[in-house]
Order: sequence, then C-alpha cells, then structure tokens
Amino acid sequence: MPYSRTDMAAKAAADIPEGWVVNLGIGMPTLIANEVPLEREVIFQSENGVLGMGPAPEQGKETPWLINAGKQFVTLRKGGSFCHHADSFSMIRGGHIDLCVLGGFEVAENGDLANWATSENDTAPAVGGAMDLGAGAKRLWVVMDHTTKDGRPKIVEKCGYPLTALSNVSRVYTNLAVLDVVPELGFVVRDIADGVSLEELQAKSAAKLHTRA
Amino acid sequence: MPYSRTDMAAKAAADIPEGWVVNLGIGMPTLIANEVPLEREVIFQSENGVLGMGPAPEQGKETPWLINAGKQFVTLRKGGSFCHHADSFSMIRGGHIDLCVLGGFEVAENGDLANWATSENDTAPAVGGAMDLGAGAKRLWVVMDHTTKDGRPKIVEKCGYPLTALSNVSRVYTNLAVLDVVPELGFVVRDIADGVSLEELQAKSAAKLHTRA
Amino acid sequence: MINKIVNSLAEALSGVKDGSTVLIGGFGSAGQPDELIEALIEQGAKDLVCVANNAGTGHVGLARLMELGRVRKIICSFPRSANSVVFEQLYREGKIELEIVPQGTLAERMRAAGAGIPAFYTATSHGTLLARGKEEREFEGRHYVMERALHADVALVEAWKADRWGNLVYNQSGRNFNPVMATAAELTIVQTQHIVELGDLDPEAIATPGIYVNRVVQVDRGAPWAP
Amino acid sequence: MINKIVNSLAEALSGVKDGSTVLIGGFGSAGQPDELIEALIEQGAKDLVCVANNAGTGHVGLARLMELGRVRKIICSFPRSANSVVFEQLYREGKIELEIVPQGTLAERMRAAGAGIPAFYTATSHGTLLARGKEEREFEGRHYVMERALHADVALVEAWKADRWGNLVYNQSGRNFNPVMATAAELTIVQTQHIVELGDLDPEAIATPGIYVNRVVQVDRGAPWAP
Repeated sequence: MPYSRTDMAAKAAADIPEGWVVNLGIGMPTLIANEVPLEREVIFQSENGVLGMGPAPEQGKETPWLINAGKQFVTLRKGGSFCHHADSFSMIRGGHIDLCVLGGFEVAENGDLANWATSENDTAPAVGGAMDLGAGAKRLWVVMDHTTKDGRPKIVEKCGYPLTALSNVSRVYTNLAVLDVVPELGFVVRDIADGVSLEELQAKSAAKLHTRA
Repeated sequence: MPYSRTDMAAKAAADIPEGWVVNLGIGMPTLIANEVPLEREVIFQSENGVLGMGPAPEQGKETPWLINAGKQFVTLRKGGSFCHHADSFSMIRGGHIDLCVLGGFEVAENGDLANWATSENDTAPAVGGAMDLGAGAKRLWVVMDHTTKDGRPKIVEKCGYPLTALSNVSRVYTNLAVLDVVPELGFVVRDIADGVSLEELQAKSAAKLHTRA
Repeated sequence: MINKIVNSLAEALSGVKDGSTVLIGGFGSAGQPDELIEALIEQGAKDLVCVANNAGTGHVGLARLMELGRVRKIICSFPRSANSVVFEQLYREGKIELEIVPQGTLAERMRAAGAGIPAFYTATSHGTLLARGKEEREFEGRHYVMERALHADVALVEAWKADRWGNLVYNQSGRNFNPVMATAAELTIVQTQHIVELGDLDPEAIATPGIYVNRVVQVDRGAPWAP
Repeated sequence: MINKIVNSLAEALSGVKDGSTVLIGGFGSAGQPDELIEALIEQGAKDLVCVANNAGTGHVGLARLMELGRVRKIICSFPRSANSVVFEQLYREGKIELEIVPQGTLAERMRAAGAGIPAFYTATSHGTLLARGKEEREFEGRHYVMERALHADVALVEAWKADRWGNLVYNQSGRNFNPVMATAAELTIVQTQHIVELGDLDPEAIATPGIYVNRVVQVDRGAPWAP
C-alpha cells in the first residue's frame, strides 16, 4: 500500500534530529512540521525572515503579519526571531540551514532537482527561493509522488525539466519508497512501502535503483 | 593670526546643515561635534555601529560599551541606534553618509588624500576605516594644519605619501585657510585667516591656489 | 528639527517620475505598503519598473497599476501566484517585460546596492536557465554566477512604528524585504501604523535607521491584536 | 532540548585546533571577549591566524597570545594602536605576518563568508597600496577591487544576553564585529554577561539568532550601570 501524504511527512520527520534548522518548501514538505513533536526542538525557518516557527495559530488568533513562505498563518515559538530578507537568505545561501525539504517534478540519479518550470518555454515560471535553498542548504531532501498523475516516472537518469539545483539532493521520500542519492552510484533504496515489490518500484522509476548490500 | 584648532572645528561645523549624517575621523575632526549646537540636528555616525552620537557623558556616567571610533566615551541621543560593523560600513560604503571629515597628511589639487601611511615601506601602517570613508561618503572634507611642523606644505600638486582615497576631497580646513577643491581647476580659496596674506598662503602651499572671480 | 513625517499620501508620493524603478516591500500581504501603492496609482507616474516578490494578485494594488498600463517591466521571484490574472494576461500579450530573479538573489542584489557593492558572486542559479547570459566563475572548485546590484529610484515600505527621524521597526514577518529595499533607493517612502516620539524606539531594536528613510506617512491598517 | 550553554571557559574552548583561523570580536575594549581570549591562551592552540580590528595592546589578551608565539598571522585594519608594543616588536623581527584590510572591507569579507558569497567588488582601496595584486574591474565607469570572503574556524564573541538556543543581544557599541564574525566561523563561541530564559529576548531585537552560535558561557564582567 503506498504511503499517504501524512506517512511521507512522518517518515521525513522521523529522520530529523533535534537541533537541526530546517526549511520546508511549500506544499507537501510543509506537512512535515506537524509530524515533529514540539518537545523535539527542531527550528523551522521560513524565507520571509522567520526563524523558529511554531504550530498554526488557533482559529481567530491569526495575525496577517505572521505568515510562512507559503503565506499560511503561523506562530513563533519561544526562542524564535525575525530578520529581514537578505539576512534570512544569508542563513540559506551561507550554508547555515541543516536541511531543506522541497517538492519536486523530477530528481535525477546525480542528485539534480527540477521543480520550478515545466519547459524552457514555460511562460513566467515562478522560482521563489527554490534555487537559493537548493544551492545553499547543507542537505536537500525531496518529498514527491513517485510518478506523475499519468504514471510517468519522476525518478530519472537525467532531468528533462529545467533544473533548480545541481547534484544536491541526497534523499527522496515518495509515496512508494525512500531513496538515498549516493554520489558516484545513484539511487539506493532505503525503505519501501508495504506491498510494493522492488520490481514494481524499479518499473515505476526511470533510473537504476540500487539496494544496500 | 592662524585659526586655532577650535576655530577650524567651528568653521567646519558652521558649514554643516541640519539633517546631514556626518562621520568625523579621529583626532582634530572629532572636535567639530562640539561646535554643532544640539538643536541643529546633525546625526553623527561612528564606524563601530553608532548612529546619532550625543555629547561626551558626564564624569562617572561613562560606559565602556559606548564608545566612538576614537575609543572615547560618548552618549547616544534620542533617535540614535546601534548596528553591527557590516551594517555600519554599508552606510559608509553605500553612499549614505552626507559628509565625512578626516585628518590629512596631504591633499592634492585633484582631490587625492593621503592620511594613513608615511611611505611605501611604512611598517604596519594603520588604515582603519579611512579608505572606506574616503571612497564611500557623499562628501569628503579634510581638517589639517596647512603645513607640517617643520614647515613642509600639505597642500600639494600630487600626493607623495601613499593614497587613502582618489579625487574625493572637496574641501580643506587648515589653520590658515578654507580651500575648496574644484574638479578640473584645483584649490580655490574660500576663506583666509585674518592677517594671513594670499601671498603667504600661496608660499606655504605646493599647489596653485585660485581665487573666486 | 529633522522631521520626515508628511501629512498625506499624496505628499508622500509627490515627485515620483515616469520611468522610475520602484521597489515594493512585502511578502504576501505581510508588510505590503498597500496605501502607498494606491497613492502611486493616484499619483500617475508611468513607464515604471516595479520590483517586488510577486507580480500582484486580483485587480488591486500592483495588479491594478499593471492593468492601467503603467508598468513597463516587473522584476520578481514568483510572478505566478494563485490569482495573478492581470500579470499573466499582460505577459501573454507581450505588454509587460519580466525578469525572474531567485528570491535570495533579489534580496542580495538590493542589499548590494545599498552597501556600495556593484557586483557579487553566488552559487544560486548556477547551471540553470536563470544563469543564462551571466558571467560564471569558479572559486575553490565551486561554480558561481555574477550578479549585479539592483538600485532604484523609489522604495515603498510598510513599517509598524516610526519616529520623525525615520527610524523604523516592523511587525513580525512584515519586516521581509522592507529594510533591504529602504537601503537601495534614492527616495524611500514609508507608511507606518504608528508614529512615536523620538527616543521611544529601542535603539537596540531599530531595524531601519532613519538614514535610509526620506518620508513617513501614518496610515491606519486597523489591527487591534497586533503588538 | 537544545542547550548550547556550557559550564566553563575550558569547555567553551575545547577542541580548538592548531592552525585555526580565529575571529576575535570587539572594537577597542567594547564587545571584546576578554575571558574567551584568556581561555584560548590556556587552551594551548598555536600557529593561529587571528582576525581582529586591532593587533592587541599591552601584554594581555591578544597581545599575550602573540607574545607566547602562538599567532602566525594577524589580519586587521589598525595594527598600530597606542600600546601595541608586542605586535610591533614581533613584526619588526619578522616573527608575525600581517594583512592589513580596510575596516569596512574586513567586515564585509566576513559578512560575505557568512552569506555564501565567495567574492564581491568594492570601491574601497582602489588606487591605493592595499589594492596591489588584487583584481580590479570597472562597473559603469567607476573602478572597484575584488575582495574575497574571509572564512574562519572559530569566532570568539562577547554578548550581553543569551538564551539556551544561542540567541544573542549585545550592549550598545559592544555589538560591532561580533554578529558578523558569528556568521563566518564553523565554531562560534560566546561569552555573555547574562543568561536568560528561552523566550525572554524580544524576537524583534535578537541581533544574532542561535543558528550562528555553537557554545555559550556566562561570565561576569561586573558592570552594574549597564542595561
């Protein structure tokens, strides 16, 4: 049975140790925060100058001046702080973010990520902070479905879509498996959903999947 | 009679309008602050992250954590603020300081300033923030004696000492005169101390002095 | 007495010229200087280059300015939002230029403009479409792209509190691009919810010192729950 | 629970290796991490490259470290102070290397290191002795010098208040180089006068967020009149 979105978020969350500073991309990655218990102190950063985000506010307690990069209302936990955009991206681009988790269109076996434009002729693609995060975070993980809605593999030998960042993805959480991306080797299966065979997983991937010896 | 140090500071101070942000170099330029009345709001900046310095503190009220670039105790006036060194030098290097007043070894008729090293072989000359201020402030004035103690002119055609900043000095206050430095022309006498003749001033200068028509 | 406070939005926007590059603070609706944008629409300047994180939504604010044909070019990181209908139509029709800049590079280019740095190198966008035509260079085995400072004529900023010297503090994530933009423009115009006495802002907490601010106008954004 | 607070100066300095580049905060005696410097002297690391605004005064602190022959090179803007006797003698005898950097360039080089910028251009020092051997380049008719990021192994920082996440505020002009240095080092070690509970620091006024801090040690600098 494939992992649900919550399963995928929970799997990624379980791999985040206390003390890491983590930036979660908009969409599916955002769900990860809900799966990290507050007592495990993980510091969530948002590009718009928020360090130390807490859970969503109670209804009626939202403030329009406190949002995350996905423009959702958030809270600040004790120990959190605000800064301006250049300082916020200094954290990101200077290599001070332990982990960034992004969504993806494709991940290649060399760690390339495509997640911002669907073709070279895409009119007005929106990059946001994805290229900064892709190039700057200490670790880059991707959370995405294993294939597109019409069944095309998103795990590929070489990205067909325009790249976001080169060679930086080190792990992918999909609805079928968790894959490491190992330099000089490629995708290595780390975990696989119950009832999904390695053959099926390989068939739904457009790059060779390795298994640990 | 030559201007005293206080006269020189007062002359420079009189030329600073309300609202300017001003950085004063260590030594003689620092005296200028005393000659600007508090009700004329001039905002004094110090390289070490102090914007809006007030007068020296009363005796016994000094705090070692509040000093200027010359390491003298200062105060902060209402409206003042603190920032870190990179932000402070962004103000300076980004062209946001209306005026910087530095001391000088030599000023040349093209506006070059030498004020940090006495020869190319100077062992361990100390530059501090002089080159940043010289290149970055909107206006650069110099306050210095007209000649060295042994009578050598400091107003010159071309600096002999290593340069601090190129072509940026626009006015010089000396103990004998106030000189403008005009592009394509050179030194123009703006004011001259009582009892000092133009001939004497020219004799004590190693560059042509012009007078206003 | 230094007094940067002006009495009306019209006065705040006076003198903005056709052809200006205008920085617009805010991220989402947080820290967005809505009243100043409306006042810019009133003011009439056209042929503008607008710099903002997004390309406007709905038919108000920046989107309205574009719809009126007053924006020649937009420089932003994320042009396609949920409701960026005006931009998308103008862009399809070839009636507006677009420069997409990674969000961090956008912030850093303005920071560089404010700090006297004409150009810098960054790893962001290396090897991507957005690095096309840009100088690349290797430092210690890693590849970087050269990016240029982004200077502007005008910055529109939303602050939470201001004093007559133009010192500013912001409200939580309303800070975002605002302090950076304030440093990069010739004329920085601020709308603030509160005006306080000189000396009332904590000197350790002033996020934008008045040195970067030219005009301040008070507007009521009506948010009783905010600090 | 994240807890960056350590119980002794020895613990704070543990593991500093020979050959390290060490950033030392402070301007004059304001914001200078005196106790951490003493602890570094105790700790024993040698062959150090020290980066500070000055080159030490008297025979204490950084000057003492140099006098003990532990400093291979000093990078600073103002080596010759009123009482920089140790440095001057070592330098005359050829026993210490010196790199003089304009003060703003020094700050910006460390800021660049912290911000992922390997190199940038500045007008400062163009046409002077300090630009010798550096790449120059013209942008829009003005001349600039290329400067490189200055990374370090260790930063020694003096703060006023800190919490267990390593969030810091400074005391007035004691801020100076400290926040910039905190961003540029692999290991940032902080001495603070006060340790406060998490949540006690104003989130709008935190000058160094804990992301840049590894270890915090409390020391009493005895200044009852300070805030």
